[in-house]
Amino acid sequence: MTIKLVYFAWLRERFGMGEEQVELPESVKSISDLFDWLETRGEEFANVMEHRKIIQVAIDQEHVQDSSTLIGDAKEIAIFPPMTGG
Amino acid sequence: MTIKLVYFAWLRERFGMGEEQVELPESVKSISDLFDWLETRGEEFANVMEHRKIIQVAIDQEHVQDSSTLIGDAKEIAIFPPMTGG
Amino acid sequence: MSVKPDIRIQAKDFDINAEIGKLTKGRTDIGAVVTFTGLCRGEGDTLSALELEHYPGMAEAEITRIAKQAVTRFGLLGISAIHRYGKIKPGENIVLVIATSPHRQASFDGANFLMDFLKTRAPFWKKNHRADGEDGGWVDANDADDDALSKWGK
Amino acid sequence: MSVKPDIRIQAKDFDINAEIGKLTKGRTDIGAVVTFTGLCRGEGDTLSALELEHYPGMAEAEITRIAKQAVTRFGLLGISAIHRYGKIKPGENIVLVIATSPHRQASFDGANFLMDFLKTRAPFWKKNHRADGEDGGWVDANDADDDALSKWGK
Repeated sequence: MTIKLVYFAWLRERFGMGEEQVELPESVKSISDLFDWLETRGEEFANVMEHRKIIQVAIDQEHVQDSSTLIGDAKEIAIFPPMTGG
Repeated sequence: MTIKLVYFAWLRERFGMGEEQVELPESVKSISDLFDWLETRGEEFANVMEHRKIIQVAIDQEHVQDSSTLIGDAKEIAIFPPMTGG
Repeated sequence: MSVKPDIRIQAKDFDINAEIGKLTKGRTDIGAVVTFTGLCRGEGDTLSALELEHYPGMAEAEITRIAKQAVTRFGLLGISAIHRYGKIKPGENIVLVIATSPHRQASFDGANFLMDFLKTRAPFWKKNHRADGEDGGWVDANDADDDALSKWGK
Repeated sequence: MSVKPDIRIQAKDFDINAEIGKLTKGRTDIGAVVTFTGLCRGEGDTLSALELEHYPGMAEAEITRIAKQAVTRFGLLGISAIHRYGKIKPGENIVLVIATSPHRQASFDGANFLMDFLKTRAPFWKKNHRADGEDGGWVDANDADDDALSKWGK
């Protein structure tokens, strides 16, 4: 499955990109699976995924609280640090 | 003792004046005494003083909560209905 | 630096941008500005105007006293209030309160506190002018306004 | 009449008078307008600017969702919010929230509620640009902001 991943703030800086199209393996069903898979993509990804407890996720621009949430046929998944607006 | 009495809102309208200089009898020591004395000044005053429980007082422009408060050497006493600003 | 409340009682309208500017201009320590504007409501077109009477001198003094309490209690960096008097039509401004502080809750609380006390402690009285020409009488004090004070404790 | 939140994410500054006017013009049912303006603080001159990054599309959608909750919960007659992005210098505006209602507490609560949720739920991130040229890093989330949500219950 091809999906768009979007990164913000220091995740964007660490990954050196704001977004990418990726081909997810069949085995990636949930957000937690996605994090496991990202971890395997190189040192920077592994380093960032050490912070997975604080990293937040939006599927198709809606917040997701639970990392067991299934990705389904989402088109866009954003991962980012805690928000600091206002 | 000569003192300035000031009236607002419907008290002002009922009394037909916004202020007056009055000569208070020696016996008028407290706000409560003042109300008793005002009552004797005619029908309109007596009618208004029936509402003395809700009528508020400021001595020299400071709120007074307790009708036993002494007038002392005050220059100006205002009496008025509950405030409705803002 | 002590904070001096800027309190004015006036017949004319106010300019909110200009009033905010007076409190914030040239400063970089303010993180939060809260303004409250009270307007005259038309009460379903039954009201043609409110007439506001006040006690000159005491009105300024009393609002200043309450504003100083707000500064101390919430740690405000600035506070101002303008209360109009005279005839005010539906849709027009009656009162403006502005509070500034480093962080947002103090500004919200400061403006809210000043309004709650101003409603019941500042010597202003409102008379209704009805659209049908009948005597609208003086506005009664509102129990809800007295109740609103209770959230600030003793 | 259903209330439609007016939510904008923009680089340019906003005009508070004009934004209040959009909500109040021609109406006589509004008795209370509360505005909240969040400004960039200089942190004792150590900061040269904040840089605000946002998630386009989701930022508008998320603030709109929260604003609709505020309308229903507090019975607002109108609500608007403008959040800036890009580089913002100390003393400049970051965010504006306006709530209107018949009586004052609803406007205070509506603006306060929207700000509390916006702080922790709207996809914005702030980076510090330090005055001395060193890397100021990304602003950490503030526990006090999470705590502030608790006053609104579940």
